[in-house]
Amino acid sequence: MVATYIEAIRQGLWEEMERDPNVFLIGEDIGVYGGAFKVTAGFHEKFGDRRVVDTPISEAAIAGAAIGASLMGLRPVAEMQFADFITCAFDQIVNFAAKCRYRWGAAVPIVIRAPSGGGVHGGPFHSQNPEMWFVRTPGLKVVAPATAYDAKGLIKSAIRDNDPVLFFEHKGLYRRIKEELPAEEYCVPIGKARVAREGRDLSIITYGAMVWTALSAAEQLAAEGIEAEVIDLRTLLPLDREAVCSSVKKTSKALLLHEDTRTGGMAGELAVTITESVFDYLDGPVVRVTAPDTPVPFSQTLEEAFLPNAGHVVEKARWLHRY
Amino acid sequence: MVATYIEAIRQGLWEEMERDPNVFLIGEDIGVYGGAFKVTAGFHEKFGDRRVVDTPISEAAIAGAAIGASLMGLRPVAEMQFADFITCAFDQIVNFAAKCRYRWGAAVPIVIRAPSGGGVHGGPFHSQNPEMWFVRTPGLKVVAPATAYDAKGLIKSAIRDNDPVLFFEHKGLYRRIKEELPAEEYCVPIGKARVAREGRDLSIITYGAMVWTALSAAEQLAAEGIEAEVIDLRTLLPLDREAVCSSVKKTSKALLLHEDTRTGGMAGELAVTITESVFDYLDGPVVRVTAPDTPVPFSQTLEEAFLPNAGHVVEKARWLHRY
Amino acid sequence: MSATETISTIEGAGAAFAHQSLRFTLLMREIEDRIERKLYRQGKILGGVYVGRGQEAISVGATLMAEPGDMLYPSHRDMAAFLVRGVSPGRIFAQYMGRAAGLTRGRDGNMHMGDMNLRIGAIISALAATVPVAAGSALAMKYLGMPNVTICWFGEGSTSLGHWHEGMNFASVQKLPVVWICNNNQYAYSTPMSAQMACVNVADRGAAYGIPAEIVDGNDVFAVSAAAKRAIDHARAGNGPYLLECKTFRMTGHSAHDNADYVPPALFDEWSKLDPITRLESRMIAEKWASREEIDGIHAAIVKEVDEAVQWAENCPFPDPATLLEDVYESE
Amino acid sequence: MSATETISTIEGAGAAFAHQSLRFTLLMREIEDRIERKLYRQGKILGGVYVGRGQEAISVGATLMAEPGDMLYPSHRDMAAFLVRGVSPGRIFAQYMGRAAGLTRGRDGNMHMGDMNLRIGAIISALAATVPVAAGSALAMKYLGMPNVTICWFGEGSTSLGHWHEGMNFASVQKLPVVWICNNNQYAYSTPMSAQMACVNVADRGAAYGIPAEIVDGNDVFAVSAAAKRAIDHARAGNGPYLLECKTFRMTGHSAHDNADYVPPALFDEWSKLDPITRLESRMIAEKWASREEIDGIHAAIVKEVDEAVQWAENCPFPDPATLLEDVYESE
Ligand SMILES: Cc1ncc(C[n+]2csc(CCOP(=O)(O)OP(=O)(O)O)c2C)c(N)n1
Ligand SMILES: Cc1ncc(C[n+]2csc(CCOP(=O)(O)OP(=O)(O)O)c2C)c(N)n1
Ligand SMILES: [Mg+2]
Ligand SMILES: [Mg+2]
Repeated sequence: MVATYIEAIRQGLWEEMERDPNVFLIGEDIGVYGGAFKVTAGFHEKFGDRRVVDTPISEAAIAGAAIGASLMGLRPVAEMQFADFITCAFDQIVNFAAKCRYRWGAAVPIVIRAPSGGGVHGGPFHSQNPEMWFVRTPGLKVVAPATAYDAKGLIKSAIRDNDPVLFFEHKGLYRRIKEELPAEEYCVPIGKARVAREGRDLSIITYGAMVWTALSAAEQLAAEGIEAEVIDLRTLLPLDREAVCSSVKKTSKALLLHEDTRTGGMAGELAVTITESVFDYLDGPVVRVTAPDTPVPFSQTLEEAFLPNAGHVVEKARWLHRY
Repeated sequence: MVATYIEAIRQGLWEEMERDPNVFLIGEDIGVYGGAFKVTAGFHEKFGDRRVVDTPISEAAIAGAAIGASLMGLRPVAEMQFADFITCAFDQIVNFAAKCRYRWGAAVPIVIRAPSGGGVHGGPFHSQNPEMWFVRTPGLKVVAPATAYDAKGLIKSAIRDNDPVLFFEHKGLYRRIKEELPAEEYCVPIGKARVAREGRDLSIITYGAMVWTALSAAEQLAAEGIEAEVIDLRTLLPLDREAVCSSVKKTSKALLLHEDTRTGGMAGELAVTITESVFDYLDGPVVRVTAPDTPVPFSQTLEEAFLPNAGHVVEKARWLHRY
Repeated sequence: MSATETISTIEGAGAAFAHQSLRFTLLMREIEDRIERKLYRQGKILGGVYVGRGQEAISVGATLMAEPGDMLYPSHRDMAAFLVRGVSPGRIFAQYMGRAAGLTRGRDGNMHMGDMNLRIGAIISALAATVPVAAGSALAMKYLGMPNVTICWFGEGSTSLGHWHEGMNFASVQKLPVVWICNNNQYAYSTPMSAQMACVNVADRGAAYGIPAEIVDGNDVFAVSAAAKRAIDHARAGNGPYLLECKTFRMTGHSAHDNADYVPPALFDEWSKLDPITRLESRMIAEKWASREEIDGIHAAIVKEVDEAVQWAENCPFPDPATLLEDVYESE
Repeated sequence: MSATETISTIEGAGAAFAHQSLRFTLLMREIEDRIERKLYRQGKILGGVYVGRGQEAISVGATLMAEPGDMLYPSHRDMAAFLVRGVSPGRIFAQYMGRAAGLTRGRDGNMHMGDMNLRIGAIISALAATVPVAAGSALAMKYLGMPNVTICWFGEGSTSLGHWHEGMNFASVQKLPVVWICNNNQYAYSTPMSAQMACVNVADRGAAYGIPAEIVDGNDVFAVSAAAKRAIDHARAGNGPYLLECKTFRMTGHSAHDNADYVPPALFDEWSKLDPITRLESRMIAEKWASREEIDGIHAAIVKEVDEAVQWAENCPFPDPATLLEDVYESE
């Protein structure tokens, strides 16, 4: 059946709740209302108050309660209404959840779902890409699917994972993309990147909504005879360094792309990974296309200028190809 | 007069409080007690309750109150008892303070002092280096002095700055280093790196306590005929990309060093800056020496293995020099 | 310190006050109706729309009691605070339409706006984050010896947040001149009071901070203004914070895309009888402060004013993309 | 719901309980004295040292009332929770000395320890962060139909944190089986109660959450255990959370390097007369549950036990640096 990105997440959650009675959902307005984006619409009807826990507006309590429940063996899936509000639960996530196993051997198998990303005129607080606050925190896993297939397969893996997983679902993709999903059950492993498009001339390494931007740039480039390989990281932590390096080994050129702002973004970690490991294969500078270093602006003219687009990628790729 | 790093910070705070009646201090146990590290010892006696505000244990309220007071024209200097607790004030800093000017033109001239860093057997919650949570947040400035001279000059600049500044003071340096400070008043500009040691063979780019590690490694390397240049970033945001690139242009080799954990650390931003801008000058891979991706362990044997030391730097530098 | 008595006095009453209140409650109602029911549906509004229909008396009644030097931190349902302080309807429409003439020049949307020249602080989305910030502004007033107070509004749902608690506690320990106003509209998005807290009134929380707390009829602009005056006087006199819980009801969905089907329809019926504008008008007529005709005339004038404001805003340009990178930091 | 009466009953009393209480209060006192006054000064302890001298009755009295399946989240001054659950003194010394045999294998220090097999959760440094976590464990108990409760301790200073508020509120709204115990030792580092909150008792905050709250004499192990029993029964019966404020005093500085010169000396004098161990012993002698000689024998045995434990811990190896990278994530 054809499913949108949001429907794929719903399916993944639903299947896991049916499979494992210890899986439950916790968050604001996720019950009768079905969540701000309706990801959990229908879950309360099916699974009831016990397994779909509506909370007060208390992100720290949501994350903390998820941690405490997970210590007792449950598998909570917490929803942040918008990824931006994860800052209110920050201490619980980066200090409590991330460090339990290392400190005292306690597993914290929680998932925190966070609708992130821009392009929806959400402004500075409904559009952020907060992944790097977590990628730099050992003990967490960070997942950011680009496709419906991966969204479903990764939410299922995240729920089964025995460590805390941040699941950044791009709200701009929710209803924008769809694809045929397998009828049979499947999971997508955490920590494995995917070659979204093969190419020999340069590697565009990206994740989330920018995978689509990269693919559309690659189409345009192909028309000019430039074959770009597109790597969809899928998981940001642990990073699939091997996939990154093996693509760069092949193409000798790396263009790093993210919707997140520039300084301190994922491009840095990718660049240092590449220069450390496959420097000798490089046939040109490692470059990046990113949003600029500003808050995410609200108005369409500004947000359009803010978000990286296929044109930017094509231009940079051409330059890199000529290099 | 010779001053330790901690004394230098005290002096800077004291001078600014004497200079500008709108500067005040806010934090936990900073009044009569003088602060957990005694940075503000004697301030309450001199400046009184009004200008040295002892708070309940409420990091979010400390940061929030600083913001609100700064909107009215004051210049608050907030203390986090340990940098690790800044996670409790996270939303206020990254969402409120960082975005006010961009959104509605309101200046938020606050300083948040945060004693960070390890080497003191502080364990997972009294040793962290939280700078990257902020370096990736446009709207903030992030400062991390390595010397007593810079600590004093930068805290003064931070207080005079009209934007929010995170001031990471390395607690391991507080009483470990001292130097003669000028008798006359001075500031150190935010956003300017410093060549801590000149060299022609490779650039070691670092900041905070690791500047001393780099310098001691450079001594050892010099004995072997390898002349390392040491760049002390001093400010992490805005990053002095020019200083970084001009050193690498000269030496053609870059070794990035930080006490912070590896993935998502400052080395990434430095690496991508270098490959983007001066790739053609590079004569070897950009490499990094960092702490590994774990929480900061408590016990001495583990923490010693965790922290980067001069030996690690020397070894990597030799390898890079031979490259 | 009483957390239980409902107060409805005629303090602050009088024809002039009533006329002012009518103007601003009507103006807010008309602007928000236009935004939610027309412009939003026409696709002319960017982002989410949250209105304060039925709650207008709270921002009007309290702001009218404040001095111009008092600092305001309105919530997302307190538009009248801006109107009373003189922000033109046109600029508010421009704000909602993402135009350069909006208070945030297109950088942020809807009620996320402020202007330090008018002493109004802009909320961020994270609820209750302004509570410690408001405490800080009040601290500055005390520090600087200003004869002013800070007023900070929030919904009942926002009291669940840690920021709220920390700010309330800090302000009270420091005895800061701040007035806390809870718009208790009984829902937080889809969440009713009973799923938000296990106490009956938000005012029951005052004692936890040693803060005097009052329950106020939030749909009666006279009751609100009288209570606000007491609270402001208390704070201005150096007695520390004061908490007003204004009972009201959210007469819409949470936002323009929410049909509120989780709210029992009877509640809307019940509360529509308590509409603050209708009540104000009846009182004005009963007190002979205005005739029905006069009031109709005021309505018509406001419709016209809002028509013109919409038109003005629609003609405003969008922000120039070349400004994208400006003002992240102070420019040299 | 009463937030004001002080309770000191003899429920839970009896010779066996008294003997147990004596053992664990004494053992905690002796271990902590050894750590703070001897090993720390000898440089054998790593990191900071925070002790519960004078507060032992609280962790002892409450933990003795709990079932083995009940989940405990002790604060940094509740060492006896570990002792009652069977953690050996030797492993606690190893923990403080950063040895591999410590509960956290040298990865964390002092009271930052836990063991899910014993149903004890490890605090993180950030105060009150365990409050929402404890609520989550209680949620799991309800979810799984377990006949258990969660007990969570915190200092009065920790109630200022947002996490505390969010956890209290959430647990109460969800009617979770959790007992909150405040060790009100009247100081938070250098900060006295009066600069921490503007209410008189922490128990005054119960009403803000609709949680029954009691003030307890925290230096009377009988009072603590009786109140803990009531609270646990209440929670176990499905009536939701219960808050106990145990009034006590911190008979040391905040940590081993703090001489507490900001505390008026008279307070130490006053409270030393209320020492929980002395009071317990007097009661035991008065009730003829033990003779002075017997008690002296117990003291001597504990000193010996602790001597041996210190020796054992000192002989334990430090963690192998080769293990540094292990257990950040689950290994395959
Ligand atoms: C920290 C945080 N969590 C969630 C949200 C999403 N959200 C926006 S408004 C709202 C409901 C607010 O309820 P209340 O405080 O009662 O104010 P009301 O909207 O009823 O006026 C929610 C949950 C948010 N803005 N901030
Ligand atoms: C969030 C946070 N801020 C500051 C600290 C530093 N700190 C450690 S213990 C303490 C005092 C705690 O007081 P209280 O809660 O009363 O417990 P007590 O130590 O008195 O038992 C402080 C401020 C901390 N651990 N966490
Ligand atoms: Mg509400
Ligand atoms: Mg205390």
